[in-house]
Amino acid sequence: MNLAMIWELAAQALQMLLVLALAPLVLGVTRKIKARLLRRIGPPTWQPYIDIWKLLHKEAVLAHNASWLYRVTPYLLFATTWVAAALVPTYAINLMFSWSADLIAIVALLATGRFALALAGMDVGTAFGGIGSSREMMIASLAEPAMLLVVFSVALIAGTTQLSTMASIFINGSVGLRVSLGLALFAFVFVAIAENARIPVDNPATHLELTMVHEAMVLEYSGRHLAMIEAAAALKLTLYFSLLACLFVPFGMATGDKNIDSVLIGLMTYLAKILVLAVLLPIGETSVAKMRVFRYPIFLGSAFAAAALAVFLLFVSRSL
Amino acid sequence: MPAFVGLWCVAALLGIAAAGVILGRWSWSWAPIYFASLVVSLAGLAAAFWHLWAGLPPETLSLPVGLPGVGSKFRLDALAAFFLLVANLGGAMASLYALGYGRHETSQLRVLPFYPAYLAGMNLVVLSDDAVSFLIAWEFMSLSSWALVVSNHRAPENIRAGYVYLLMASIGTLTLVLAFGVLAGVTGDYSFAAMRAQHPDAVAAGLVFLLVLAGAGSKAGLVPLHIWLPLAHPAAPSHVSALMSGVMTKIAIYGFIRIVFDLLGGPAWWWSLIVLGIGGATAVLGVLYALMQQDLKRLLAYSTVENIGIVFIGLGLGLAFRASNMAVPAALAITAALLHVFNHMLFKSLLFFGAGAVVTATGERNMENLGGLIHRLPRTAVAFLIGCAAVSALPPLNGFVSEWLTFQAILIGPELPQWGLRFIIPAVGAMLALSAALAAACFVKAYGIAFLGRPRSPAAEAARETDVFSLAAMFILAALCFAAGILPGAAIDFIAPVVQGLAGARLPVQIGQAWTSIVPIASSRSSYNGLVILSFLLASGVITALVVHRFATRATRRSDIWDCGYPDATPAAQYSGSSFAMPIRRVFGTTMFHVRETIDMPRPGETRAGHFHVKVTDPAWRWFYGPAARAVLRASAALNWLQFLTIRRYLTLVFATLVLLLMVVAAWR
Amino acid sequence: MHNINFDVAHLLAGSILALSFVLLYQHRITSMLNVFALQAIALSLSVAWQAYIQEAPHLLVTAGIALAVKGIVIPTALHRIVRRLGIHRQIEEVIGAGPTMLTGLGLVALSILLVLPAGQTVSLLAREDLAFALAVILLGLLTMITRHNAVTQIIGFMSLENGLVLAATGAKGMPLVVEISVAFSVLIAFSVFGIFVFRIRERFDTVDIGALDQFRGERRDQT
Amino acid sequence: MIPSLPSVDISSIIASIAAFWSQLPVTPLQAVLLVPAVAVVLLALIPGYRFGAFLNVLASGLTFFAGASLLFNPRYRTDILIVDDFNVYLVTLTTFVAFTTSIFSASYIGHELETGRLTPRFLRYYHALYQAMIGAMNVALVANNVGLLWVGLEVATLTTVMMVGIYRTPEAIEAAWKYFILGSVGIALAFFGTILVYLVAQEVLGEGLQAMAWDTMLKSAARFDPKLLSLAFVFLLVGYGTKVGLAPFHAWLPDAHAEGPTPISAVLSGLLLNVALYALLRFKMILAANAATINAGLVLIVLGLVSLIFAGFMLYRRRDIKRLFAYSSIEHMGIITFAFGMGGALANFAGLLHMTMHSLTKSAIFFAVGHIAQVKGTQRITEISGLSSSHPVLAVGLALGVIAIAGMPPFGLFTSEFMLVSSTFARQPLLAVALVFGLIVAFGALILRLQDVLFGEASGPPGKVKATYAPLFLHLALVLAAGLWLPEPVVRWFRAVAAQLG
Repeated sequence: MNLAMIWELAAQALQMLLVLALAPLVLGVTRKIKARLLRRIGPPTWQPYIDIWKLLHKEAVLAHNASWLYRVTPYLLFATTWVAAALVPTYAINLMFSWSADLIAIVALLATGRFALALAGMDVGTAFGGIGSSREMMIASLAEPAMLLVVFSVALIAGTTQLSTMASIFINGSVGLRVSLGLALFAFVFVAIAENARIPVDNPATHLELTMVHEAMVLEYSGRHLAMIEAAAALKLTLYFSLLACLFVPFGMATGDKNIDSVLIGLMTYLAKILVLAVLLPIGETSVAKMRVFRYPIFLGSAFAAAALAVFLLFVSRSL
Repeated sequence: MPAFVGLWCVAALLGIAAAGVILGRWSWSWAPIYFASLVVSLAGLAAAFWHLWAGLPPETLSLPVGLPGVGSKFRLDALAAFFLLVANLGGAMASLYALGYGRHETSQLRVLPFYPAYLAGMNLVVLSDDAVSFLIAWEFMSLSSWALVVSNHRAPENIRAGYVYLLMASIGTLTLVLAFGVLAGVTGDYSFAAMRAQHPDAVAAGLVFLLVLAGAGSKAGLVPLHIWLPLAHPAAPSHVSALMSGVMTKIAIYGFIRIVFDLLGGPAWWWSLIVLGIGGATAVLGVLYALMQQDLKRLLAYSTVENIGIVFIGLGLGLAFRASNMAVPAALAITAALLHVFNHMLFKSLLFFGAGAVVTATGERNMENLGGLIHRLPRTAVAFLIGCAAVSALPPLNGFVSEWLTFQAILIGPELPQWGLRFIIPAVGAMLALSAALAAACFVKAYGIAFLGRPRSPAAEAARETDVFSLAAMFILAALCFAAGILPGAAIDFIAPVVQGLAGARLPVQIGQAWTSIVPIASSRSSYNGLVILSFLLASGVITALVVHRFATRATRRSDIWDCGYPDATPAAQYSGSSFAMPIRRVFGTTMFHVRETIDMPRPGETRAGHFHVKVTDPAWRWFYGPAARAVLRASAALNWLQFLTIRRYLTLVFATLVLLLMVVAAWR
Repeated sequence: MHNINFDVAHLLAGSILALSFVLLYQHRITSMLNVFALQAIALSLSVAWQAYIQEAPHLLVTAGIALAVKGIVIPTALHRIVRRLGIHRQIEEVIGAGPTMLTGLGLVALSILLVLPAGQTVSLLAREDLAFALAVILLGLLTMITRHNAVTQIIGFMSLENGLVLAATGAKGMPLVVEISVAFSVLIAFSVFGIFVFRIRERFDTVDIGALDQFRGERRDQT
Repeated sequence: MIPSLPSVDISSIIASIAAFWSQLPVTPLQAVLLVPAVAVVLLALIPGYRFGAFLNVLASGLTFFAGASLLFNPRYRTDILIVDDFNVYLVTLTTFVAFTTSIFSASYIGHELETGRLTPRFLRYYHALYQAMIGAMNVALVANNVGLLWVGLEVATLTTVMMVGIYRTPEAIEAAWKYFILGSVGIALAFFGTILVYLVAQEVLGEGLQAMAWDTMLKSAARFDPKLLSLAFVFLLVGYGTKVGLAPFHAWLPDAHAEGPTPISAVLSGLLLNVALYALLRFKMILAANAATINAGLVLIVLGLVSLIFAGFMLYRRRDIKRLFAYSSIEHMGIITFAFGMGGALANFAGLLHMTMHSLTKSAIFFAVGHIAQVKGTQRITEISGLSSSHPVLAVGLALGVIAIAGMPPFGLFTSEFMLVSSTFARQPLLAVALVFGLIVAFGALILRLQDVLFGEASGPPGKVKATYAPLFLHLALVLAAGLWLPEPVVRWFRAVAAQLG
């Protein structure tokens, strides 16, 4: 247990805590910007922290026939999302456990969380939970392949599925601009919107039964369980932001040995990227309208097609 | 020596079958029979395990029976040992399960003699080393399982299932006979050794490949030869269903690997094109079929079709890489395929056991009448949930590992020279991703409808937890699912000799890797560590929970569900299986499955109930088998008048033929 | 080899063939029986002639059998049966006389085409006989399939056997076993025919095969 | 460490049997022909049916012993009789099946008397005719003189005609009538063919018996006139082919099987068809020895395929269970004919094996069907169901028989079909595809009907089977054993004969 190792552990721990601490803020920023765009004052930026804190201290109300699965799911969801988020390089690459899961595994981890949540949605046996789960799984069954194809395209460019290696390869600029990268980015954005239940796929603010997906699943949740789920949602959004940052604008990350200044630079740039994205998202959301449930296939199908095209291009020629 | 152990196991199982004939009339007979099968299967398991573990050389044995001049030869090499291990592990678990489950069988005489015979047949297929013994064992397997499928002979659908099954099985066998005919040549030396020695020319080899793909594929359940599978597997008693889905399809895959990879010599690249295409189609279609089902066991059977597709994707990649002499990628692909074979045996057996427990507890296979079983069958529910997560390829369980390895193999695809493969491999990758996602949806449906929610029928209301033997079998399998998920490196190293034999190379040794993570090619390329993931999940989850409970509140209140102001809605108001599958059916199914939804809504004022019917038809039936069956019947009807002619007309037939032959003679030069 | 032997043999064989043609277009059972009797007599003559030219006295036995059984016994017996059963005399033929005759001619041509070009190993006389015998056999078969009535079928079959005997006696020095078998087969044929006609009568009161056909094991309505 | 099989000491058995026969006034060959002849006379005289049945069994048993001991006697030939590799095993097979069938019929006809379908008077004819048929078939088998071969076959045919009509129901008489008309036309044509063969032979071999002896013909077949020989073969093909039941000469076969007594159905399918095919093959060998003749193999292949596929389709519409299996006999005769048409060591071997296995299996199936028809009181398949619940043992017997006849392992028919299909595919892929098509069609029909009969709710009266199962399961055991292991002498014979058949 020498010093270097402790330092490594610290770096890894820093990343875990960083994403956890940052997640509600990201959510707050997007809400604030959105409110502003809608000519509202909007809640304060740190409102999510307060919400989660409040929920954590409320008693949890459970349906009579809620099973153990219903109570475990929030923590499982939170854990999977958190671990996944912590495995995405944020401010530095080659962290201690970066090798323990590659991009495919991260996507699969999110799928695990979704699996659990969809089951929980069906546990108490209401119609809403069923609607939410079934729609969630339908969206996932379309979004996950698209996401995996995005993974393929970037992995084929980088010749690896390890995020750290990818980032380092992209950083040193040898890759350059590529058609396939553009397509992959396009597809990735669509998938991210769908996975995070944002407009136009879903509206995180609504509780209108017919349109909601994610909110319908968690309709029965309350108290600390709801807090866990909210936190997980925020973490997921953060995860996708940092994933986008890591894959497409990896610049500024600490690549070499992690001394103070490189880490600081990494942190600064990371925060900057995340905030920019948190501003861009509501702008996009306010400029489009929510779409009907059975329009999703077209929406995600386009993402799927774009990613597939990217992969095809890469299979056909390595230089596109 | 293990080869002889294997043969003795076969002999012992046949003996047990004979005992089953004698004992079957007594009600207690299931216990000794299944116990004996369990013991023998464990012995076979030990033999196979030892052979692989000690890395013994192939050993052969020939008995002076079977085809005159050829005799019957038996051989145990690494490949055979691996599949022997799969078969006997599945057999042992099924026997253990049946120690409890077998009690519920109404007519033991229809099951007990055939169950050990079925196990014996599967063992013998793997051991046999000449065409005739292989086919005899192969068909013996089919026959005994047919007897088990029709064991509940009063249900007409079982009889139909048995018929379709036996017909497809014998068609498959005949195609294999043709394949062996080419391999043996005109001289007709039907021993595998001779076939291995002589390499047929390109055309003959391609022909053999196609025939074997059809023959073994029909038994494995490749689309469009899968139709018998979802009929037959659910019809059998559940421990037999588990064997059919978990083991027999693997035996079929063994046949494919044995002939195509071992006997046939170097493959041509277009073979992999076909295998990949069919494998991908099978994976996607299989899981889509599964999503449409309301019958729990049929859903599981269709999911078997999907997983067979995944295995064949791996094998196709292996063929592609071998054709281009890329040994290490081939090793990766084949490792993925074999691991998935093993994993699927684990979780599919587990799931069928769970389904069997549900059926015995409720007497219902239709999910629409289940629900809330997580409260009535708590232990079964845990095991079944693990199975569902594993089959949905979720980390940190074992299903994910093999699919992850397959993805890794796909990502090496661009290095292949052939354009055709470069186009199809990404498509197959997309199909694989799609099937994985759909599988998750499918098993959310299966578990959510059957185990969660509120009971939809009195039977489900009154369900009781199953017996200890069944639970033991299920939990052993669940534990193995976890083990194979978090320590895949050991498994990869364990099957390395098999892969070495098939691909000519092996993956780097995994045991040495840091933190027991698996590194297929190079650590810079890709790596995965189930153990660390699991520990991270456990740590973060548990810590969070503790923190929340300690520093926030742990207060909990039970209350009614939010009912929109309409209190005590009936359980029927829950989401049903078909409504759960509806969005996906809309997206994928409407054209492909010829889905017909008929809604019968009473007009305002009418008091009768409204009805909603969904009819999903398997396109294979619609486009392929239905027409074929109709054609045969039409032909027989068209020929039938020949039974009703007058004697004079028959004489005219004879006369005409005679004159025709005379003309032939007159014209003969 | 244009000698008297050949010519007579040729004449007799030809007359048998001609008679089976006559048999072919008869319309009444009685007349058919008479024609058949004539054919049997011609046959016995030709067999006797063969016995003479082959110096094979045992053939005379065959001639005797043919004359007695086929020329006299069977026709009279069949006459009686016909009378006893009171079968309607008129026979509805399946196809008209014209096409039947044409088919017959075609068959004769075919048999000649088949036998005559045979290699020179077989003597001309044997080949001539063979051609005629073949033609008679085919014509007998044709007679059987162009009649609805059981008795006429029997007659057709008999004339077919006449062809057999013609061929058998044409083959030089065929061991006795053959004649025995011929007689034997004729005997069996007749006895069994008798049994059957009798039984059929006691069952159906008719010998028209059309009546038999409705007793097919599986009827149309069953399928 | 190969586990050694129980090795029987053949030589000692041969010695003991030879010693036994040396004490008797007759040779086995004479016994094979004489025992039935004597039995015919005795049975025609004995009134009581029980004793008659016993005597029938006894005579058949003696004949079987004589035939079996022919195996170990030296080969034998005169211009009249011959015992060679080809017919010796057929003699054994025929006498064996005749023996087991006589046992079956002994326990079967009792029931027929009770139900009044037969009267003791007819039973006397029945037993006498049975022996006559056996004797005639033995004559046909051991005949070297082609004329004698013909006589034997015809006597056998005519006796079976009598037995088919023995119930005297309208259907039975109609079937017998059809059988008789078609059969006797076959007789005539085959006889004409025989005359032609003699005519051809005597030009080369000179007049007299040697010109009708098959083996002498075979020796000098190369010098025969090819044109007339082909002509002769055509007539023999149509004539004997009618008895083999090849489509389109098959018409008599289904009804004769369906309407006659079941033992006769068993013997028809199991033996008579074989003997007729044997006769055909003798002549095919002569043709094969003469290069300039028509290609007999091709003709056989065509006829075989036609019969196979035609019968396969006809199986689907059958309502009468005995007629169903009669059509399956047509199908299998087609397979066998196809095999001999293909020729070559493997295919001929397969054909011979298939001949043996089919006669054993099909007679076993008819035994089972006879029991079923008696306990269920009907032959209509639609009225028979749930056999596996009402009569499990019988159901197992039928199931094993049908599975074997459908060509599934581990039964002997699978071995032969395997050799045939695979070797054909290696030589003539398209023919093999056609063959496989026919096999699959037939398989589908047989299994469909099997399931109809076995499963579902039990139909009919729950009566017990009084007759013995021994012949049924003895045959099945033999077929199973042959599927797993063929004794060396049998293989040697088959190889020799396959070589002869060319």
